[in-house]
Order: sequence, then C-alpha cells, then structure tokens
Amino acid sequence: MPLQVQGEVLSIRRVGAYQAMTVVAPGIPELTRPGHFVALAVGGPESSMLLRRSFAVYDVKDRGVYGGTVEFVFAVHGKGTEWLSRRQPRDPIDIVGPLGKPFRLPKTAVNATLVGGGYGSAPLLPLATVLRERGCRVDVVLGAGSADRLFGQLEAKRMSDSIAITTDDGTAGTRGRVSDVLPGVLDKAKTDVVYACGPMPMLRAVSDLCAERGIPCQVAVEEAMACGIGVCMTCVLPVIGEDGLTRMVRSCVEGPVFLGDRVRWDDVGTVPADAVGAPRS
Amino acid sequence: MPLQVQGEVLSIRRVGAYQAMTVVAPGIPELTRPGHFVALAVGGPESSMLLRRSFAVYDVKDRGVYGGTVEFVFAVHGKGTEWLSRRQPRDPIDIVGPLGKPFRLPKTAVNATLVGGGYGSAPLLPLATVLRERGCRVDVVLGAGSADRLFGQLEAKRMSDSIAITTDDGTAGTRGRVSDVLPGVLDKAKTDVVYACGPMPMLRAVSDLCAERGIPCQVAVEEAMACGIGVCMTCVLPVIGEDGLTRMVRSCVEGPVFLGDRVRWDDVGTVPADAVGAPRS
Amino acid sequence: MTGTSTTTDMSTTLAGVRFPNPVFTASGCAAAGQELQQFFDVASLGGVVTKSIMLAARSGRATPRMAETPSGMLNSIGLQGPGIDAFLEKDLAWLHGKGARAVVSIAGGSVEDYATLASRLRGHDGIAMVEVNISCPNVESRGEVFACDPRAASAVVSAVRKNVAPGIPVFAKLSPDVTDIALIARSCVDAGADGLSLINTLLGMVIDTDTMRPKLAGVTGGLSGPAIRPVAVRCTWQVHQALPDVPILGMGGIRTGLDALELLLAGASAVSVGTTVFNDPTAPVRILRELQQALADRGIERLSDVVGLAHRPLDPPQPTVPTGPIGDLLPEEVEA
Amino acid sequence: MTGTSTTTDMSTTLAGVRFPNPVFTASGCAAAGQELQQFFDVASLGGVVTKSIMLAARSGRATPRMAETPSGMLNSIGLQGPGIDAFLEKDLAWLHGKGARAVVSIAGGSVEDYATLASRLRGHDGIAMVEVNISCPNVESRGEVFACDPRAASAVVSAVRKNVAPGIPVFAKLSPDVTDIALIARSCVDAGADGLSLINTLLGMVIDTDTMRPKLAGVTGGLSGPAIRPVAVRCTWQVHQALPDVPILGMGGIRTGLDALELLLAGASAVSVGTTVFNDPTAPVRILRELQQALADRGIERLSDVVGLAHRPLDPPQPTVPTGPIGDLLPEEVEA
Ligand SMILES: Cc1cc2nc3c(=O)[nH]c(=O)nc-3n(C[C@H](O)[C@H](O)[C@H](O)COP(=O)(O)OP(=O)(O)OC[C@H]3O[C@@H](n4cnc5c(N)ncnc54)[C@H](O)[C@@H]3O)c2cc1C
Ligand SMILES: Cc1cc2nc3c(=O)[nH]c(=O)nc-3n(C[C@H](O)[C@H](O)[C@H](O)COP(=O)(O)OP(=O)(O)OC[C@H]3O[C@@H](n4cnc5c(N)ncnc54)[C@H](O)[C@@H]3O)c2cc1C
Ligand SMILES: Cc1cc2nc3c(=O)[nH]c(=O)nc-3n(C[C@H](O)[C@H](O)[C@H](O)COP(=O)(O)O)c2cc1C
Ligand SMILES: Cc1cc2nc3c(=O)[nH]c(=O)nc-3n(C[C@H](O)[C@H](O)[C@H](O)COP(=O)(O)O)c2cc1C
Ligand code: FES
Ligand code: FES
Repeated sequence: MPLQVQGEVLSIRRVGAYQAMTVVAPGIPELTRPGHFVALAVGGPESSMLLRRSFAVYDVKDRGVYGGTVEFVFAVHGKGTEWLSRRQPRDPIDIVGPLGKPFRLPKTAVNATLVGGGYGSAPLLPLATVLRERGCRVDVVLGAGSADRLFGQLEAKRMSDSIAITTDDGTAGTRGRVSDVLPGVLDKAKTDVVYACGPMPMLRAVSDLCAERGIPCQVAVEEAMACGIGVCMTCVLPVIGEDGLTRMVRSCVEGPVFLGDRVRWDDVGTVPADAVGAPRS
Repeated sequence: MPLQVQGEVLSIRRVGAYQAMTVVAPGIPELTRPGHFVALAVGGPESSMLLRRSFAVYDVKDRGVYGGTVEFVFAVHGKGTEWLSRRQPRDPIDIVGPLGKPFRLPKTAVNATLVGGGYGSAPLLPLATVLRERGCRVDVVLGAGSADRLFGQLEAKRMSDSIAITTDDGTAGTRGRVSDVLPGVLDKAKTDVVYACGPMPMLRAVSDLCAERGIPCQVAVEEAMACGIGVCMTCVLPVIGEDGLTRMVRSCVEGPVFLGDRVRWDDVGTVPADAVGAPRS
Repeated sequence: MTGTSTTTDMSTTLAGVRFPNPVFTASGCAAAGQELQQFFDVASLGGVVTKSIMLAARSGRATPRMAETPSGMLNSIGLQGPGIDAFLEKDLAWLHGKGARAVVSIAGGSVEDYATLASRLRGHDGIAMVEVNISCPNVESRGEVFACDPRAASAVVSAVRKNVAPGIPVFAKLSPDVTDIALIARSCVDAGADGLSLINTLLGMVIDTDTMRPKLAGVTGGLSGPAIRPVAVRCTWQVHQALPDVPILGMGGIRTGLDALELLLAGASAVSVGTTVFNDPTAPVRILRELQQALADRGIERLSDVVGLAHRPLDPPQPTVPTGPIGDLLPEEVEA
Repeated sequence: MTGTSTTTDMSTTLAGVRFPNPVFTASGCAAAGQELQQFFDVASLGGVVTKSIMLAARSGRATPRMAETPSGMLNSIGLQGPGIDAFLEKDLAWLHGKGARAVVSIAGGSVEDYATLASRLRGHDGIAMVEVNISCPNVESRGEVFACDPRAASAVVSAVRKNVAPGIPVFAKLSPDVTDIALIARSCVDAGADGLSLINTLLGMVIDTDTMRPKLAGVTGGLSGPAIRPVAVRCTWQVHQALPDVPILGMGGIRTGLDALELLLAGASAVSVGTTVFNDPTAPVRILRELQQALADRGIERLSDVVGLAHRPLDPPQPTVPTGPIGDLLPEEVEA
C-alpha cells in the first residue's frame, strides 16, 4: 500500500561518489521494509522530465523532529539525478513509496550472506539490522568499481560477522569482482541464504554461484521503470513462476526482489520463445 | 548589439505587487539605454519552457562589486514569471540584452511628460534621469489597478516637476485612468513630448490624446515574443512607415518603442487590408 | 469570481450512456484499475479504460520498452496482457465489484480477432463502453496499421459494432499519424462507431547516443505526454468540426484540469488521463477537482456547456473575463 | 576517452556539395542571418537556411502568432517576408558578402509559383542549395498542402529542379503530418529532388482556457521544439531506411550536440537548428562544438562515419563503450 507524499528535503550529503538524501515523508517509514524502493518526481512543476526516478530505501525513521523520514543513496547518472543532487534542505519533493516487494526474511536464525555492488549496498544495510535482530549470522561482501563507489563499508563492518571488499581497480580490498571472493565467503560462513543488490551482471554471477551450491538467493533487480506502481508494463523481465512457466513479470510490483534462480538471466532484454504469450514464429 | 550572458541573481525583492530582480550581467549595462529590454531563459536546464521572458530594464550599474548589473521589475503572470519569483541570490540565470530600440531623446531641453501604467513606469524612471540631465522639465503620470500595482511612485516624485497618480479602485491618487488626468497635465506642463509605457489600451488612449493635441509621443509596446532578437516574426504589429505604407513590423527589433501616431491601434491583432503584402481578397 | 465547486453539473453523456464526470483513465496507463485503487477509489472517476486486451495471452515486446523524451515518453509495450478470458474473469469482475464504470479496450491482428473479442464481451456485467484500439498492425495486410487506412478501420469497427450488445457504445480510437484524421473518423462513424477516442500515441523513436542504436528494443515506439497535447487538441478540433454530433473521448498529454478543459473546449465530451499517471498516480482525481474548480470559476453550470465551445463563432463578442454562466452565450449549433 | 576536438573531420557532403560542418540554421528560425551575426559569425555554420520566401511581399497572419507548449511552441507566422526580389538583392547578397553558405528556402501557392521562384534564383551568387518548403496550401487544390499529396509534391519538386541551375542541390522539405512519409519522400526523389529536409512542424493547436477560444489568430499552428524530436528521429530513420542513398538534412527539436548526433545516427547527413535558437541565440555554434566533442569522445574520425550508423545490423556485437575509431565497424551497406 504505497503513499504519495508531498515531502521535503531534510538533508543531502555527499558520501564518496554518491549523494545520500533524507526526505521528510510522513507515513512512508512505517510501511517500509528492507528492499522496498521509493519513486521521486524530478525537475519541479515545469519539468520536461515526466517520469519518476526510483531509489532503494536505505534508512527510515518513523518519527523525527520533522515527522517520519526516508533516506536513499544515489549516483548522479543523468538529468534527473543531476537535478536531485542540486536540491537543498527544505526544497519540496514529491515521493511515492514504499514500492515493490521487499526481501523475504528467514523464519529462523540462519547464516545470511549479503552481497552489494556500488550503491546496491544501501538496501542491504537495514536488512542486515533486521537479520541480526533475528539472530542470523550476517556476512557481507561489497564490491564497486573503485573505493569511492563503495557505500556503507564501515556500517557493514560494524554489524556483520565478516566483511569482504572488492574493487575493479584495487583502490580498496581485493582487486576484482565480488564473484571472485564470494565462493570463499559462502564456504567459510556456511551460508544458508544470500541477498544481493547491484548491477545486473553482478546479480547474475551471484545467482549462478548460489545455484551451483544450491543456496537460495534473493536479488533486487534494477529495470527501467516508467510508473513504478504496476500500471505501465515497461519494467518486465522473464521470470519462471511456481508453475514452471516463464512470464514477463513487472519488476516494480512483483519485484524488485526475485529469487535468483527464477530469473532467466540469459534472456533478460528478450522475450524467450517459451514465455507465456510469446510471439509464435 | 545585444550580448548573451550567463549571469547570476544578485538580489530579488518584493515591491508592492511586483518583484524587482537584479542580475549580474557584465557587459550589458554599458550598452543599455532607457527603453531597452532584456530576455531571460526560465526554468533551468531541464525546463519545459523554451521561450525567453522579456522585461524592460529598470536600472543598470556599470560596475558594482560583482560586475555590471541589470535590474528589472516584474509581475508574476504565468509559469515563467512564477519560476523567476522563486529565484534566490547566486542562482545562475541566462540573460540576453540589451534588446530593441530605446526611447529617442530630444536634442534640446523640452518639456517631457512620462506616462506609466503598472510596471510600465520601470523604464520611464531611468528615462526621467536622462531627460533631467539634459535640462528637460519632467512631469509624470502613473496609473495602476490599485495602489500596490504602482511602481516607483516615490522615486518619480523626487525626480519630476509634478506627479499625478491614478488607480482604478481609488486606493491611491485619483480614482480612474491615466487618460482622465493626462489632458490636465499636458496643458499645465506645456508638454512638448510624451513617453509612455504600459498596457496596450493605455498606450492607445495616450497616443489618441497626444494626436488630438499634436504632441509627439513615444510608446513602448508589449507584444508576445518568441525570440526577442528579430528572427521569428511572431511579435509584429501594424505600423505606418515613413513612406506612408503600413507594414507588419517586429516590435522586438523595430520597437518596442514606436511613435504613437504610427501604430494602427484599431488594427492591432489583425493584418489591415492595406498592409504591404496583405492577402488580396 | 471563485464559485463553489459544488455548483457545476459534471456529468457527461457519451452516445447515450451517462457518466458522473468526464475524467477517465487512458488505455494502457492504468492497467485494470487495481493498482490505482491503492491511491484513490477508481469508481470516483468517470470511467476506467482498461489496457487493450487481445484474444490470447501476450508477452509483449522485449525491453527496453520505454524512453523518456522532452515532456513526453516513448513506449513499446507490445500489448502485453493475459488474454480476453482471464481479463473478463479477473479484471472486469474486479472493476464491476468496485462499482467502477469499465471501458473495455480491445485489440486484434485481424478483423476476425476484433469480432471474436467483441462477442466474448456479451453477457458480462460492468461494461459501460467498448473502445476499439485500431492502432494495431493488420497481420493480413503486410502489417499496415488499421487506423491508417479508412477501409481497414471501417471493417474493424463494423465487425465490433455488430457483435457488441446494443446499448453499449463502441468508440474507435484513432491514430494521429495520418494525413487526414477527419477522413478516418468519418469512415469509422459510417461503419457504426458511436464515438471516437482521440488520440493514440504518435510514432516516435529515440537513439541512444552511447550505444549509437535505437533505445527501444522495438526500435520505434509511441510518443505520449504533454509534448503531444497540441496535436491532440488539433485532432479533436478537426474531428469535432467535421462531425459535430459524434461524441469524442479526448486525450493526449492532459496534466492539469485546465488541460482537460482545453480538450473539452475543442470538442471532447470526456477525457482520458494517460502518461501523467506515471508522474502523479493521483492525477485523475486531482484533474477532476481542478476541472471542476475551473468550470466554477468561469461560471459554467453544466460541463456539457463547454463541450466544443471554442468553435463558437466570434460574434457576439466573448467576455474576456467571464462573469456569469456562459450557457446563454452558447450558439444554437454547438453540441451541448 | 576524451579525444581532442580537432581530430574529427566535420565536413559533410550533401548531393555533391561540400559543407565545412553539418550544423545549419532552420528555415524561419534565423531570418536571413543578419540578426544572429550579432551573436556569432554565421559563416562558421555549415549553412544558413533562410526563411521561406515567396514571389511577392507577404504580410503573414494576424497575431497572436505563437503559443508556448510543453517543450515546444506553436507558430502561425504565415510566411511573412519581403518577396523574392528584395530577398535576393538584400538578404542573399548580405549572406554572400559574409562568406556564409546560403540555403534558400522557397514557398509558393502553385506549381507555377515554385517554378518562377526557382528560375529567379539563376545567376545569383552564394546559393549553396535550395530547400523547397512544400508544406504550403495549394491554392489550386482546395488548399490541400503539397507535402500531403505525393502527386502535388512531385509536381512542385520537378518544376523546381528543372529551373534551378544544375549543380545546386534541390532538397524537398517534408511534413510529418502524413500517413506514409517514405512514400512522399520517394515521389520527391523520383521527381528530381537531390535530397530531403525532415521535418517541418506538426500541425497543432492550443486553446486559451480564459477566452475559451483558439490561442492563435490562425487557429492552428506548427508545433516545433524538443517535444517533436522523437517524431523527427523516426521520420529520418524511416526515410533513410527506404532511400539509403538520398542525403537528408535532419531537424526537429535539436537542442544539444547529442540531439544532433541522434539525427545523424538516424540517417541525416546534416542538421538544422530551429526553435532552440529562440531559447539560446548562440545555440548553433554551441551545438556544433558539442557535436564535435561527442564525436571525438566516441573516437569517430569522420562525421560521415556516423551518418545512418544506428541502422547497422546487430552482429558483430557493438561496443557499449566505444574505445577506438568506429569507422571500421561500419557495415558496407551503410551510407558514409
Ligand atoms: C527499483 C530501483 C531501485 C533503484 N535504486 C537506486 C539507488 O538506490 N541508487 C541509485 O543511484 N540508483 C538507483 N536506481 C537507478 C536510478 O533509478 C536511475 O539511476 C535513475 O532513474 C536515473 O535517472 P537520471 O534522470 O539520472 O537518468 P536518465 O538517463 O536521464 O533517465 C532517463 C529515464 O531512464 C530511467 N533510467 C535510467 N537509468 C536507469 C536505471 N539504471 N534504472 C532504472 N531506470 C533508469 C530513468 O528513471 C528515467 O525514466 C534504482 C532503479 C530501480 C528501478
Ligand atoms: C518588450 C517587453 C517588455 C516587457 N516588460 C515587462 C516588465 O518590465 N515587467 C513585467 O512584469 N512584464 C514585462 N513584459 C511582459 C512579460 O514578458 C510577460 O509577463 C511574461 O513573459 C509572462 O511570462 P509567464 O511565463 O509568466 O506567462 P505565460 O503566460 O506562461 O507565458 C507564455 C508565453 O507567452 C508570453 N507572454 C505571456 N504574456 C506576455 C506579455 N504580456 N507580453 C509578452 N509576452 C507574453 C511569454 O513570454 C511566454 O512566451 C514585457 C514584455 C515585452 C514583450
Ligand atoms: C505505456 C503506455 C501504454 C499504452 N497502451 C495502450 C493500449 O494498450 N491501448 C491503447 O489504445 N492505447 C495505449 N496507450 C496510449 C494511451 O492510451 C493514450 O492514447 C496516449 O498515451 C496519449 O495520452 P497521454 O499523453 O495522456 O498518455 C498507451 C500509452 C502508454 C504511455
Ligand atoms: C517561428 C517559426 C517559423 C518557421 N518558418 C518556416 C518557414 O518559413 N519555412 C520552413 O520550411 N519551415 C519553417 N519553420 C519550421 C522549421 O524550419 C523546422 O522545420 C521546425 O521548426 C522543426 O525544427 P525545430 O524543432 O528545431 O524548430 C518555422 C518554424 C518556426 C518555429
Ligand atoms: S514500472 Fe510500470 S509496471 Fe513496472
Ligand atoms: S520576437 Fe522574434 S521577431 Fe520579434
């Protein structure tokens, strides 16, 4: 049950290569769980940019001095995030959330490994908190292109049983990809379940590694979204359902969190010939 | 020779029902004369508003601490002026100017009467200064809908030999229109020349009164402009040329200041059948 | 004068069917209403126009399916949907249960498809109207779009009209990508359309300057949003001028109540809000509220008084600032 | 990699005539160059496309002649201008004196008009190219626009081609308001057009919600600006696909160097910048600079290498982040 709130920027701060923005958005925090995302209108009332921008929720506070707040972390990518990065405290901002399906939580105290790529660690940190509260062992693997593109390293260290870092250029941790170090972590931590958020190639690699080892894994994907609320059908990807059939499912409402082995990674960006309703040819 | 300058808002202040904005725009002040206007891009880089907004120049300073500045006075009318009114000091602003033909000045010390409607007084105040420097007698008539829509009343009083005020609702000065009091002023001041700026119906009334009395009069018109620099042909009105022929002339480059008796007031908004190139029918 | 918003009668009639107000969703921009119900009660709208449904389940096109453009967007969804049977059973039933007025949009690849779809609708409750999306490639004619050929358009409309229960209006939804939209409109009406929906998206394209290839997997897509509003107003104006007695459901870039009013003044009897929903999920109810206020401000007593009002002849001179009910300014020949 | 901007050869060839760079003004958006000369040297552009000129002096339409729209504008100027003789004597001579490459745009109400205009151009220096604006009502055919009828378009083009000196390319400027733009393009080329200018404005309309009447005195107007860019890209793509050997002067909503690149990738060999000039009078030189940088960043050595590049087949796989000259990725069949 998402809300649309006429919020207000509370703060915006630089964190490495990213910006962390906190928005006063009463009502949204109470409903938000780790893995949910929010969608923001950008550019002001005379904006030429019609579509909302989506961001995974990093942190929420039920009630602050100013009412409930939502925090997210973003990279300046194009025109909309560039506009967002120029916001100042007290600027109005229209926010819709929480959106999507959050990470599903284990019922028992299991060993969870969290894998974040770039700003993909943002939704994993509140997840770690919840998992710890449930008595889970939490191991974290963070990867990024370079040290400044790692997010939440210290926080992750504090709340995890172990942390491994990789960067493509070696400016922090091991030079390489998260998939290079993940097998070792999975073994050492006796991982029961994996949660991952980051770029699609990373999610795919993580899913593949988990599948080889038979470890269940949940991934939060990032597909271009026009509406974020399930009405437009732009954000689909091929996912195998309970019945074994592949459907083009909406990542905004049926995701963004999917079971890694249900996503047809090879076929993302296509309509597999065996998908329900695929063109006969 | 207009310039395009990436300027910066120096200050914005409320003056009655209007806003007065000062923009740091080096190079423009030196070229500006009373009656010139500037055109500002509105809405920022991702604006859906493509067209510049035009404003008569109120004041210029050749060099301040921040470089030359241009000041203008505006009413919030629609989306663009609404955006302008929300600017803050130091915000960037793209400004083109000076544009148009300014008021022509008398060669000798004559008696000049200045007639301003609403924010139309803004370009008349620097004109008054110049006329006084040339030894002219300056009488001023200001009119507006209500007291808060009068601009520069005190300043005008200070620099003029007489001032008359009218408002439609009687909240300041005489209740009525400038055209009600103008005949008296023209007689008393022995006016040789009239300068007017304000809404079209006012300009027309002033032109008619001057024509009756054989007093030359210059009016600064306000036509919707797409380019402001003479390339688009949107801003035309029917004006009688030196050769007696009526042409649809561009108010942005051949105006905004015209001789009152050259404008075909009855035919503004139409193409008179006897205009050069008018459709034969 | 800022009238109280309770004074204007907002109801509108489309081909004999009365709707409580003139603000509808647009096909493909509101799914079948369930998701929007989280934000507002869809039964409070004039109607819910559902995503165009085909006979069989359909996967749609590959992604990327969208690109943002200045004040607009491109989409190439490819009519993904569950097929008519699942739609009727699940989506239509849900809408009916909520008391919403469903306008069912149907789409096919052949005249036969459309006829079958229309007949399947028979006997189902809760269908207020049928919208025929004829902006689909005709598989039997080298993929030419039905809406681009008066004969093909006419064949589809007549097949649908024959099969839809009498009493349920059939609206043909036209594409603006034609040389003469009034010509297509006329052939649809001659074939039995009770009204027209204007406009579908414009064919557009974006090239990604990084990959230096088309941005959409489907290469071209449909352009929608405020960018196209002037085209929507023009099409509505032209069709209303040519066929003043034919009701129009107007759409294309409506973002505010005043935008809706613009379409009504051009000749639409009701409007659909499409792309704007993506920007603002509560837009349809906001637009309805804004429209109601705008009409009250203008002293309009009945919504129907503004339908096509911009077509009225110039004399007698119009009030620039209207001060009273405009109803009595209405010339006889304007449809009301 | 951010290459130095001096490495790319920016010259382009349109039907045998070489231009130093591919950025032109658009007809009606730069008058005849004098006013823009205040902001930059118009001779530094690829070419200056002049406002469409008619035989006699013309007053144009009544005002209001413009309305701002989301990311665009409407205009209904009605081809105000001094007539061909005054134009040649004053405007063309000025452009020639400045060393600018003039692309003279002509417009008429009959095939005869166009033929006469074309013959008047003979013997005048400084004409690099002729653009035929066929988006004009044909007074001899109930005001139907030439560009909307393949036969009428073809008659105009062939009359112009016969009368313009050989060696001076004749480009026909097409309207997007047609069902099949490739069809019109083909008939113009068959009639002797050396190239095509795409696109003219879309027919649009705005209604003033205060007066509740059309905002423009001329009722409808031409929609231009970034709002229509996806339509321009699509038209350029379709025409280049249908006629890969015919050079295209692309336009419609170009605001940045990357927008220009988009049109080139779709198949244009050069581009015109129109409405953006109103927003930013120095835009043409800025866009040229940005385009040059964008090409250098992509390792492109010759501008001609990107013309139509988005049409290349998907195999071999394209580099997502191009790291070297793209020239050798060019498939044989892409026009270069
Ligand atoms: C569920 C979800 C969660 C996300 N979480 C984060 C986050 O926590 N931090 C973060 O920095 N980014 C996140 N993203 C990506 C973020 O939404 C895009 O970077 C952003 O929309 C780009 O907007 P732009 O205006 O800067 O770029 P532009 O390229 O100008 O955007 C144009 C259009 O494309 C869409 N788009 C472009 N890139 C992406 C992308 N990578 N994913 C989805 N849509 C895209 C935009 O939303 C917009 O509609 C998330 C995306 C999704 C779908
Ligand atoms: C030479 C000249 C000098 C002017 N000087 C002043 C001044 O000193 N102070 C002041 O408050 N206003 C002045 N105006 C009017 C001012 O330009 C408009 O009020 C302003 O452009 C409205 O913009 P908007 O976005 O608020 O309105 P919108 O209605 O959203 O504007 C839409 C479009 O219409 C044009 N437009 C709307 N109203 C007018 C108008 N009255 N005149 C010209 N174009 C219009 C806008 O420029 C824009 O392109 C002047 C106009 C001109 C032509
Ligand atoms: C994502 C998307 C999907 C659409 N799907 C359909 C559809 O299935 N059937 C249809 O008739 N129109 C469809 N349309 C067109 C809209 O119904 C509407 O005609 C068009 O978008 C113009 O209105 P707008 O500018 O308000 O969106 C779709 C539009 C969008 C943006
Ligand atoms: C004010 C204005 C006047 C125009 N006049 C002409 C004209 O005289 N002849 C012509 O062929 N096109 C004319 N056009 C169309 C432009 O040349 C161009 O094709 C169109 O505006 C799309 O490009 P743009 O979006 O860059 O403006 C005019 C456009 C505008 C905005
Ligand atoms: S983004 Fe619209 S359905 Fe997912
Ligand atoms: S505003 Fe463009 S010519 Fe005057």
